[in-house]
Amino acid sequence: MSVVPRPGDPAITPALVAEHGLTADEYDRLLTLLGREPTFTELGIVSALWNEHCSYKHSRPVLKTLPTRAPWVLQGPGENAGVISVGDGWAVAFKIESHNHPTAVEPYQGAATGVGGILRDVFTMGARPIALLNSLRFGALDSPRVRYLFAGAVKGIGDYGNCMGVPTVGGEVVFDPAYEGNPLVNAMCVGLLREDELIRAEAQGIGNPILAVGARTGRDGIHGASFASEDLTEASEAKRPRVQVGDPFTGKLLLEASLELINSGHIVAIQDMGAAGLTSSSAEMAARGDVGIVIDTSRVPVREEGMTPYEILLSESQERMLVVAIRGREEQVREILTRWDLAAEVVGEVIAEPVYRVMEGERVVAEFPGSRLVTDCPVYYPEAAEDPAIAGLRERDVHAIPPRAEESDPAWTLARLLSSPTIASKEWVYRQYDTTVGTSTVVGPGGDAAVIRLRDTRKAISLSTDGNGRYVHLDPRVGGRIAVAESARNVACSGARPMAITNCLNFGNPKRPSVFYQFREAVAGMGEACTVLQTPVTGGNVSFYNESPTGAVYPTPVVGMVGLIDDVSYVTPSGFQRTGDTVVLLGDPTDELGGSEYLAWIHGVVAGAPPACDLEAERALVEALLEAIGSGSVTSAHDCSDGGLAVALAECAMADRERPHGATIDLGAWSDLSWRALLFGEAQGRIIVSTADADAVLAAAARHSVPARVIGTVDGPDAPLSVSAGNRRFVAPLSDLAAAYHGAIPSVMDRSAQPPTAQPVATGA
Amino acid sequence: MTSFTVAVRIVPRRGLLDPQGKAVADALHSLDFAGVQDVRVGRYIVVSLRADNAEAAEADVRRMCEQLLANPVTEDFELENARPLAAGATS
Amino acid sequence: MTSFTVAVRIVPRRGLLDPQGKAVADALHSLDFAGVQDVRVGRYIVVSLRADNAEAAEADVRRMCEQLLANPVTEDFELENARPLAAGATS
Amino acid sequence: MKFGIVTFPGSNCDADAYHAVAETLGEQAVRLWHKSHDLEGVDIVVLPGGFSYGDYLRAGAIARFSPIMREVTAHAERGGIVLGICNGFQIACEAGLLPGALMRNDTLRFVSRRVRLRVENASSIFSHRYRVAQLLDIPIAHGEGRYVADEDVLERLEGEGHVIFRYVDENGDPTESGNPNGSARNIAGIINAGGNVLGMMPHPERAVDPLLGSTDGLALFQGLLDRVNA
Ligand SMILES: Nc1ncnc2c1ncn2[C@@H]1O[C@H](COP(=O)(O)OP(=O)(O)O)[C@@H](O)[C@H]1O
Ligand SMILES: [Mg+2]
Repeated sequence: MSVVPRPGDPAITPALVAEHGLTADEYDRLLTLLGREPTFTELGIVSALWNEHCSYKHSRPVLKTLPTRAPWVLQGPGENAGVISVGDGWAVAFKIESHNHPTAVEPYQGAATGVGGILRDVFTMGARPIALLNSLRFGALDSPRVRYLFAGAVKGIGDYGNCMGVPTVGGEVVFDPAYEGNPLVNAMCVGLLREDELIRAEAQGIGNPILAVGARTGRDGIHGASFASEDLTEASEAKRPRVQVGDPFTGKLLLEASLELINSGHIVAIQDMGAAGLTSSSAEMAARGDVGIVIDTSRVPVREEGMTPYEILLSESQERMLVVAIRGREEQVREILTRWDLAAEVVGEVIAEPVYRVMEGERVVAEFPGSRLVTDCPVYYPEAAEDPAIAGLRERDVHAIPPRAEESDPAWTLARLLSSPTIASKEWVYRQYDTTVGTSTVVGPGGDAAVIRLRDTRKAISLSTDGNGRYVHLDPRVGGRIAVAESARNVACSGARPMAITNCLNFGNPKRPSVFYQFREAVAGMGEACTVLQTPVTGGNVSFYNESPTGAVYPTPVVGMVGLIDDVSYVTPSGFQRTGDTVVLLGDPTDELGGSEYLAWIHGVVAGAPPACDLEAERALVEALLEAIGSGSVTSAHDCSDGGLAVALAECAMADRERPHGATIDLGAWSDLSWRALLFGEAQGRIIVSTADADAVLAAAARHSVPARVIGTVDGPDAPLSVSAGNRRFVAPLSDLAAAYHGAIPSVMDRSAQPPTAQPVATGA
Repeated sequence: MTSFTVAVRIVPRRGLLDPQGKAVADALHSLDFAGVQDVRVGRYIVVSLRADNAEAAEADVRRMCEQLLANPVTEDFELENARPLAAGATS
Repeated sequence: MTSFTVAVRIVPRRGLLDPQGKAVADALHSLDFAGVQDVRVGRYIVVSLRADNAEAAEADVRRMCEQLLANPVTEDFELENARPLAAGATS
Repeated sequence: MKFGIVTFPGSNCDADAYHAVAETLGEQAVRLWHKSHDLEGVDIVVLPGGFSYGDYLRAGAIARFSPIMREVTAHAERGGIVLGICNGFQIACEAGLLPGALMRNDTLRFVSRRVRLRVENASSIFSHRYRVAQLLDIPIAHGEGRYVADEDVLERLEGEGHVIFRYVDENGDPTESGNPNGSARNIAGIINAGGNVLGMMPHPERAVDPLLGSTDGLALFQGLLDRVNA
């Protein structure tokens, strides 16, 4: 069939090509692919598919280096979500994704639609979502704009998940000026399915109908800069909203209808119309199934009049799905959707001819040969070089930084660190999330990892998200390793064996060598850690161009870890539980201070080498801890991360707000270390355990050659946290620590409403 | 200085999905209000304030809309004329 | 049958706590709008519908308010006059 | 004993209520679809939590017009038992099964946490397994849970013992700090004049399993069994 330009569409000019983000080389590639000039619609399709977000053109070769296999991995990268087996015929699907740019423009809707999208990625695998997590990065809270973004994003995340009835059970929030103009919002979803119900988004079966399901298509979020064309005048630009609005109620209907559809056996594939909407969902399903496809845009239900094929193909209206049904089952499919008050329209067909064809009624408006339109995109290997300024920062001797006068009392420093919003309690955030719906949340937010039981089994899964952008900034390879190691430690503390990760890689502009260096090194570090810890990567997301006029954000890979607990009786809390228990430290303190929250918050310094990460030691630590937990000798376990040993001890003491426990701690074994490195340094590979049977814990540690030492005892609710090392000693009343820890975020956020003043500039996705 | 009330109508911007309006329209249809074609749901804010005169009151409220009351990304707003506030009518 | 729009203002009943209004008033104060005495936040609903004439459109919308749009325990409502809808203006 | 759990399209605690009744208590339970006109002979109707029809306008406003609610109302008028939890409480108020209304929390934020309740009346069919002044730990999770009613309605509720649960602080007192949403008189749950309809914002169905931290909701369901079986 011949493709002719559609009347009214703009002519293809070099300027128009440039506005679509295609380089001259990429345009040549397109000409070669087509053997002719593209139409406007074709240019739009290619600009969307070859856009970084869909094509991974700068990241793919690097991502390929990550380990992705293990016997328990049922679905690795490449699908809507990864899937691992958890035994007994059950499987867990999970994925993390960014919505940074939309959140910077409109925090409530941006964050909400991020949650909506990740939920759909999980339930299109045939899994019922059972948990959500979110990893957030914002600028410093003293800016009203930051408070507005933070409050809006949290509310958006909460409202969407709450309405869907999926508990939001964990995550992290970090505040740092580096994220001021470009916040990061990464949402993770975890779903449960029977192994034999796993469905893949592969178009199959010549003659099978393709249906658009769910919400109508509007002009939301159509990319492609501002075109100088007849169809796209200023007036139509104004009509085109910059943000997508989420409709969680429709999202919930889609969830139920989709699971019913998958169960019914009437369909062969289903995919969310996410980024680049109908275009990418149809092209990706065609590529995976290696089949041809034809779509007729005139059959797509629209919300607005006069929408062009270009607009319909590229719209990012929310709550829509593309479904490949079995021929002849259209009515049954419609019946299921009608039951949920949703519409389904046949908009295309799987065809034998190897083409990707778009019709508008009788007219062919786009046609690409082959079925690999998505994978045939260009791939780049950008230059990578470390910014010498960062190397300089890393080499700085941070021990030379003189302590502040107030630090002569470490209780002051500790309380001050606990009031850093990054360390302080995030209750203000997670109280806005329904954490208990689904009646499976064994451990909600507040501990090291969330634990969700798997109904009808004795098992549970443990979930955590982690990533420290400051470490990665200072040393990307080490920072990448730590992100994985910390999340493994977190799930292990809850009693779980780390199983697999998903990751969200938030970086700046990859065309800058210093950024690409960070990306390549961080991924390498993550890969090393995943290999040693035997936690393969089952999927993830890359978000580049997270920059604002003040520069790139910290390179921030976020790891979403899934762990498995064989029996719920192993579930372990993070805080002290029993007066009289012995406190054991697994792992050793060091004199490392670099990259610490202590330096950043108390001294305003971001420098030094981040703590070393010995992966074999991390693995042994996890094994030793799990063995001790398995023997029933562990009352609580909490890892040391931001703020170091002193902060971790305070968290253990305060974890149960109503029943706190003081503790008497003796760190005399390390009295040769500087007081502040010992208390606030962030040496890796350490876990604080409380136990009634210290010998059993020490023996388990010894079997795995993990350093372990008794450091004190758990006291009663009115006792303070008192810590000594040799002749140095400090005593901190828990009420002071609790006031700092619990008051920090509410005291800033509850002051007044946050106005949506000046719009920021952000370019990440 | 006199007291005025200025009312503001804030509506979702055209072209943006309005899930609230959609839900209400669907409900009205199922209540047999068959003639309903479209529903948009916005906010109605009544500000009582002291100002020198009606124009000043309106100018103030316009600035409030720009700075706080309306979200420029998703909403349009419209002011109603300022009205002098009957004495003692503030709750 | 012609198309009309009828707008409805729904406001929290006097005497009921309006935490949203209070939060907005506080925020306006902190933005230095010192003259603000009181803020009430309600809903503004615009219904587009077909009806025989303006009176019928208003009567329909009044019934919608009574049945669904406003909660008599907590809210008062007020209709604006029906306006003929410009052709093709429904989104 | 047969429980009927209503599923509106946006219900999301229907499965939790079902598990509490069918698995924890081992009672017969059926799901009742919102478009259905048939209560299938159930003894007890549960209106579960969630966002019935999206609840963008007002929580529960649209749900009350659904076909199943006509049957539920008739059931209540016959003296049949109705338990409205969270969104179910909101729907029951909108439908006129209970007086008053539930408005947006005074904090303007959704609130999800464990709250402490005090049992105010232990003679209703819903609460007779508790003791008066007994303290319960039960989760809440809602954005519109601020109970309001006219002063005379509140007086009547109090005077006639229709307030069943009240939010209290850690000392067991109905103070402001113990009130998570600004409800009038710290009201967390009420019954109707007939004593056969209970509406409550807290989620007893989320407090029936020791693994999840509290079993304080169990006695409510068990209490219903005693009465209906008697
Ligand atoms: N955005 C959030 N959403 C939900 N829970 C959160 C969020 N941020 C932090 N939390 C919870 O607060 C607790 C502390 O978080 P964090 O300090 O990051 O823990 P860790 O250092 O062990 O990774 C965790 O249980 C976490 O799940
Ligand atoms: Mg931790």
